[in-house]
Amino acid sequence: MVIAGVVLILMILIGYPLVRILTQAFTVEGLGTLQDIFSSSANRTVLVNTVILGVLVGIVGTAVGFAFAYAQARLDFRGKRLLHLIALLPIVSPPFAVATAVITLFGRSGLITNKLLGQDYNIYGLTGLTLVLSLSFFPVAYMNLLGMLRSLDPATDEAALSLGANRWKIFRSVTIPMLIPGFASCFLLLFVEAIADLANPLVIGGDFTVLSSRAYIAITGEYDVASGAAYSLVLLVPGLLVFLIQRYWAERRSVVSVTGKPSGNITLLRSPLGRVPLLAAVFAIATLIIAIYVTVFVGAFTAILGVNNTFTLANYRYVLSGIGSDAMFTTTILALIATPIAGALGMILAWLVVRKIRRGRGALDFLGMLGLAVPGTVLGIGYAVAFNRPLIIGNIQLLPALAGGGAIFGGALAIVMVYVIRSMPSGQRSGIASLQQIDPAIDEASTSLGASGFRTFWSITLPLIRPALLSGLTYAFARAMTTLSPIIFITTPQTKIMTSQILSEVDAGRFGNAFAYCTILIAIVLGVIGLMNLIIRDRSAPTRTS
Amino acid sequence: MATSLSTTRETPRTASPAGSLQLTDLVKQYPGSAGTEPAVAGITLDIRPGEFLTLLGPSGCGKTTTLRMIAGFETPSHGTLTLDGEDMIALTPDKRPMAMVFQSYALFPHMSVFDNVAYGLRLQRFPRKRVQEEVDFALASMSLTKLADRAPNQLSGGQQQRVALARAMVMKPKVLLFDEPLSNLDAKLRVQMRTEIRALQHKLGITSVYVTHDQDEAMSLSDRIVVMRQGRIEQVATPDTVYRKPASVFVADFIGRANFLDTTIDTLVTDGGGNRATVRALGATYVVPAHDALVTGSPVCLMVRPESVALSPAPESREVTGSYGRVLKSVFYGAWVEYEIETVDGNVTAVIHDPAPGDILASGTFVQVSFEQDRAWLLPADD
Amino acid sequence: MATSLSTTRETPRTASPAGSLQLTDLVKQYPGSAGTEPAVAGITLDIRPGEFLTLLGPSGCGKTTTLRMIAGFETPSHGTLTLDGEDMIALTPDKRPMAMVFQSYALFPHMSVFDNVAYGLRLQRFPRKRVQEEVDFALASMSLTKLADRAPNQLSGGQQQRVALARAMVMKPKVLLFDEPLSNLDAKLRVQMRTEIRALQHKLGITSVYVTHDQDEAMSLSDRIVVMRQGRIEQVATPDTVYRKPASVFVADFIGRANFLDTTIDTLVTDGGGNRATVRALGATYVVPAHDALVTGSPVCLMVRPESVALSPAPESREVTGSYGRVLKSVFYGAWVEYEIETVDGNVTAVIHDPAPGDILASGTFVQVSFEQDRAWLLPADD
Amino acid sequence: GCVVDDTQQASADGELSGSLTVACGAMEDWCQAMTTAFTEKTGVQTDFVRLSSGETVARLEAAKSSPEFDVWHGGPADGYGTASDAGLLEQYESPNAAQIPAKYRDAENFWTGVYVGALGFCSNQAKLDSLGVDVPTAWDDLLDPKLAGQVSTAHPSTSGTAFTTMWTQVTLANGDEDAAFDYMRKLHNNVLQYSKSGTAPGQAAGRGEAAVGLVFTHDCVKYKEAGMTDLQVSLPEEGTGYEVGGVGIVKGTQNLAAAQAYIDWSLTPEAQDIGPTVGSYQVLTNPESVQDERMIDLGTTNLVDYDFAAAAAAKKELTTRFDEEIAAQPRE
Ligand SMILES: Nc1ncnc2c1ncn2[C@@H]1O[C@H](COP(=O)(O)OP(=O)(O)OP(=O)(O)O)[C@@H](O)[C@H]1O
Ligand SMILES: Nc1ncnc2c1ncn2[C@@H]1O[C@H](COP(=O)(O)OP(=O)(O)OP(=O)(O)O)[C@@H](O)[C@H]1O
Ligand SMILES: [Mg+2]
Ligand SMILES: [Mg+2]
Repeated sequence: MVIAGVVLILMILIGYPLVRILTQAFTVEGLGTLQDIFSSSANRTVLVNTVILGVLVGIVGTAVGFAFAYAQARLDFRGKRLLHLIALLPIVSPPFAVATAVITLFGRSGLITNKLLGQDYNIYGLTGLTLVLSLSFFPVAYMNLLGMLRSLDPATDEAALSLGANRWKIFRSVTIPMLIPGFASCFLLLFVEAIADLANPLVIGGDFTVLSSRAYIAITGEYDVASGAAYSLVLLVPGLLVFLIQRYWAERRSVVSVTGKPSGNITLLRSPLGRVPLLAAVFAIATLIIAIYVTVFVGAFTAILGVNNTFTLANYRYVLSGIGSDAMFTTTILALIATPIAGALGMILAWLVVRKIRRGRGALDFLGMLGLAVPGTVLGIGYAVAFNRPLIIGNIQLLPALAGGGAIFGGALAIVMVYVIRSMPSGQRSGIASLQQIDPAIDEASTSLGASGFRTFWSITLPLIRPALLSGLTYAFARAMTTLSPIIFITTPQTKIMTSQILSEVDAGRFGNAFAYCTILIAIVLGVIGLMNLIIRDRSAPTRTS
Repeated sequence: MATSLSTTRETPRTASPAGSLQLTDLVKQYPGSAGTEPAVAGITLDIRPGEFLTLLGPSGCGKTTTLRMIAGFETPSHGTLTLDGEDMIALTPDKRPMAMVFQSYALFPHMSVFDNVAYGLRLQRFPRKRVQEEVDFALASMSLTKLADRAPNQLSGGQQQRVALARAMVMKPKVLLFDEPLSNLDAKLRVQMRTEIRALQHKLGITSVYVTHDQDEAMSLSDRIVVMRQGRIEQVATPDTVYRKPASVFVADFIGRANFLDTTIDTLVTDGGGNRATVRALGATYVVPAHDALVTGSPVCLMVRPESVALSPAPESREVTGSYGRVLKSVFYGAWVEYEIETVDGNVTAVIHDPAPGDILASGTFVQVSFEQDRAWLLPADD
Repeated sequence: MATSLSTTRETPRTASPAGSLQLTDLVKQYPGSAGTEPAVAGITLDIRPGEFLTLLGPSGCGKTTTLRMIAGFETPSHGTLTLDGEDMIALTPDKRPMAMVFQSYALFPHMSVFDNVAYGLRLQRFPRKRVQEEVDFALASMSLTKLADRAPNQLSGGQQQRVALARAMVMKPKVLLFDEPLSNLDAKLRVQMRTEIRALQHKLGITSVYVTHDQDEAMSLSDRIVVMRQGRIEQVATPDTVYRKPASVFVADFIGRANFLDTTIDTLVTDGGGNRATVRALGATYVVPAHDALVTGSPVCLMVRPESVALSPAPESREVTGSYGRVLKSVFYGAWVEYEIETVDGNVTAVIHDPAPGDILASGTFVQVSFEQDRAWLLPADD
Repeated sequence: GCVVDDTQQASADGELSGSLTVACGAMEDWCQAMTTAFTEKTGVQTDFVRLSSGETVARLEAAKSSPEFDVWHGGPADGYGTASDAGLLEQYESPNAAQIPAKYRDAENFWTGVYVGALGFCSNQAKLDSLGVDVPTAWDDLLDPKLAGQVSTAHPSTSGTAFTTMWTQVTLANGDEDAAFDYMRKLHNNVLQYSKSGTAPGQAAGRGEAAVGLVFTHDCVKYKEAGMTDLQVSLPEEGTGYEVGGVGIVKGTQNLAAAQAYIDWSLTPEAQDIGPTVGSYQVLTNPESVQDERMIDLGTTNLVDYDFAAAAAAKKELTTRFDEEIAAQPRE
């Protein structure tokens, strides 16, 4: 029952629209493009660029995430808590904000590169993209690796120590190898996020074209939806590959034994030889993050930061009145509706994948992840194609029109659906990870006391995976609020969305307004996350098994 | 109260009399292990109402699998399972009037002790007052009253175990299932909890199926013991019979410790109390009780428990011949000494209880070795 | 070979003779627990080269903390620690010539069995051939040769434990430290591994400090036992002394089982072998060995081990008076029967070994209760 | 409500009713001002969604059978061309269309021009000063070696603006594509990078990332107004290309009468004069509308004879060739 329900929901949310759009890849134009991708050198370059970018962001983001996680888990220093918050800050990165701030700071006439250092540095292209994407996505790696580092049995370190290994040797021969599955899964997650991203390649990509921006161009610049679909289909290949490898690693993850009886506690790294370089690196990156967000903040109080630095409140006045406040309100409401649905769906999906089904769990898991792996542009058009009309089979109307101005709720439903499907996968992943740590006997105990499957999930499982739920919700909300590319194709006059307002402000060159929107967006997200933390507080500090 | 009870939606699963459980030719072949031996390869058992039955056997012999089939967490590949004549296999675990106590306790970490115990009753939609009463009673009988508001992680191992017990027992199920509930406790606590479980089960008279691989536990708790090996039953009998008259060398070896001496039957007599056979062992002739399946002249195994071995002084510097043996090793355990003795029939272990302080024999000492013939047992040699 | 050895960068930590370890007034107060009792509250011990010393005590008494201070994982708040006269406290754990075996084994999950065992030797930059030889030898002596290429998660618990042992022993450290290395194993395996550890330690003669809360384990393994309680030492003595002549009621109770009868000393005689006192108990007068610290007239505790209690038939339907008692409960354990007997001095536990099949006394039976006076022990009453 | 109701009709008596949804291809403020003005004038509730041409075509295509828009207003005419080829637009000859010069109208009346934007040079005066270069006034001025890495333009296959640049070269070379590519190849050496969006070069110049951006002049004025005060607009004397912003009716609209009224209105000076008041300085197509000083003067501007149909037909081939022969080549 539950399984059928979830599969049906997923089919509606992602399966149906994707099929509708991807079949276009098999029309004449689409097939032509598919052929082109492998035969024309320009298109091959795009494919290679995409893979290069994915790999680079995967490596850099994972490395940065690991540096932060290692410092957090194994070092003792002042400002640890603050560093944790800074590392989580980029979870809220509105489209354009980070990229534009980076250009303002490090562009050819950037405040730092040019005004401060006198360099004529070209940030556009692969360098800038890697920087921006790594900074935007590393918090995912950070959270995952921090969790893994903390769950490693300290006794393993101590065993190595007692056999005469020094800290550096332990790091190299014990810590790193044991985390390899974690590195792999972070790398792959970042890889998918990086290659599916659109806004950043548009702003800071320069000449460097990747598949997602190519698909966008095909649709919006060449009026060729079929080719866009074809590019996206190709984009799914690395995504799928990534997923398969990830599953392969996940199976082997059992290597990291989270023993029930950890002995002793982690010995913190004290030697300055290790501490100093690591802390220096971590703080440098933290400073960079701060600089970027401060730029956004300060930018909101100037006409165009870096060009015209006069202080002004006009931006906020503009943003908070009329269209601006409408968009703010609508976006927040829709995101607030989508977040719990995404969170719950993610948890239920995780539960099904880990606990309920044996056969086909991989397929279900993948279906859930698709929302992240498909470029937003294609997803958006898929929604437009699939949901602009009522779904009528025979004479029975199965679904009313969900998207577009003529749809119910002015098309807001489709936007909520897109928010859900795009922000669910993160919760799904953290749910799966944390469920795997909980002894299945706890579920069985509940069943044996007479609770039905759903009852068990509701009153036992869900409270136990509260931290995962919380991080899933946090990420879901942040992502919903910052989603842009699929939204473009389903906004209606009734649903003004902040991100598309930001886009039009950037287009109009009114960077002050764009930044003002971004700061407000960041403030809303942080505020809601804070509230969520208060509401869903860990009351009983549950232990994993009892 | 009576009216409020009748408003509960399902038939309450609690307050049932003890059930009688029939397992007929139960088989479990795990998916993906086709071709290999099934985990449980045909178990037929008739468990009487109120009986305390223990499944005992080495790791991997299928105890947990059997128990989980009874509970409904695994579906049998073959065979039937009935409770008081009613088919159980069609029911999902939450519909079976059984409760299980898990090896890992499986307490709900986010609920207080009280809520843990009340969980099942609340699912039954018992009125609030009734829940309070039943839980209070269960907690009191487990000496947990003072801990009612604690979270499980604020309890010691033994206390957690008692909460797990209370949570299952408060349901007054027809059948209680235990999967190695004591194996996570330390020795001292294990013994204490054992006594408590036995007392409670006696008091409530609930049919119980208990899984363990600890022989002491099985011996002290059970009405009957089922000794399992590779998915099959080797013997079902009372603790006394299993210890004294094991059905096979495997059982003899698994339950307690035993010396096995190879020998052959000279003569075999059957009287009212069972077979008796004349055999030669340790340089002497003994008349010992024998297994039913034996016939004269067949190669047999003579089982002698270490505590039935008697040692008496022997003249110094003898050889190991006839009934004379040499002490190879002695270990003092406080209440007893354990000797390893070289004899003509191989090494023999002897346990001498409550040794006098100066009496412990040094390695190399020669002794005369004999045993009480009524306490020995003749078995078919293992294949 | 000799030349290649001299190229190693650090002094090899292996192949050292057994070390002698001095703990002087070691104290550990965990940070954040100021104001409360320290976890270890002043331990002074002199551990002899090649000795097998066991730290025994209830949960939370500070055993692990003491061991971890020796290993260097915790810094003592106070006190000194020397190995063969050399101060250890200044050295980090990797510089101390010790190796530790962990309760959770702490095998490196990403390395094969061979690589796990070779890890320490490779850190010493032993030549490849030497590593191969040493590891092969260590694996062979633990019967692990065939498993050399397996990953740790492909091994059974007992095998993992042996790898952990091999990994520590191959270092030939001056001191081996064990933290409840057997507590994760099941009963049968635990006994088997115990024997292996003892044999190996004997063969290599490495000074060993072993932490456990299993009395049997401590008794069968140790040269001396340190009984700890709340961070302090209660008694340090051989297993025999700890069992027969415990220094306190706490030790008597913790090591094995004991009946304690309240009484007072009538007369007290000191001869060469120690004190002897005349006391009344169970309706009779006994002359029993007594603790040094006792004086005439002081309230004392008479310890009688259950296996020293003797039961003899009593006329039917008597009352519980004088030396007569009534059986409250009997439990059959195969090799022995355990009785709970009501007496004038309270309930007494008696263990009768190797009972004849028909001999087990039913509850309610009256018996005459006595004990062997040489096996009893008189102790100061606990405060 | 499972009953599909399609009875909504405009009342026949000329009195307008119902509502309109506009797909608006210009700037947010412009769209807002236009629709508000129309609502005020006619009482027809008019809303808009701001979309680029490509997005509009994609959405119209996706919702062909039950269109969510009634009118498409603003955005370059090539998008309208694509849409009418795909059968997404409704033919309508507005009575007011006669006022609009024929070259700014579709021959088949699928769309009509509402504004014209000319391609120009958007230079950063400060940057030029530091490089010692004068404001460019001819296409060849852009080839000055001093401007190496200082010219910003978009990629022709991603941006209509950049494609206009390219087709302008073809037109200036009298249809000789090789000659046009010759110019583009030389320009390539001075190009910083080919951005994705057509307006980005203006921003790059405004920020000083580049000295000259190739954009429509009204975009440059817009950025200057937004605060990039160093910007300077100039036009190539050889002649320049231009875009026409269109308006058209979406096929299948539920409110044809109101949509037609909207088209009629959008072609009046009254409607077109709203543009400059909200920061849009395209040249207006109705000759009677007011000429703002920040608009370029079509009278003095040398516009090439831009053949939109030929441009659209050659687009695929030219952009592919550009991709391979120019964009992928290293710079000298
Ligand atoms: N889910 C499973 N899939 C495949 N084989 C399984 C599964 N669970 C158990 N087995 C196999 O079935 C056999 C019986 O397992 P079971 O858990 O019943 O043993 P057990 O007697 O409870 O052992 P233990 O004392 O170690 O708990 C074992 O060989 C085991 O490897
Ligand atoms: N890191 C710590 N911080 C504070 N207190 C601690 C810490 N580790 C142990 N303790 C406390 O110190 C005391 C001694 O702990 P220790 O681990 O040495 O006990 P143990 O004798 O090994 O017990 P067990 O048999 O349960 O392992 C306990 O009261 C414990 O709660
Ligand atoms: Mg089991
Ligand atoms: Mg400990």
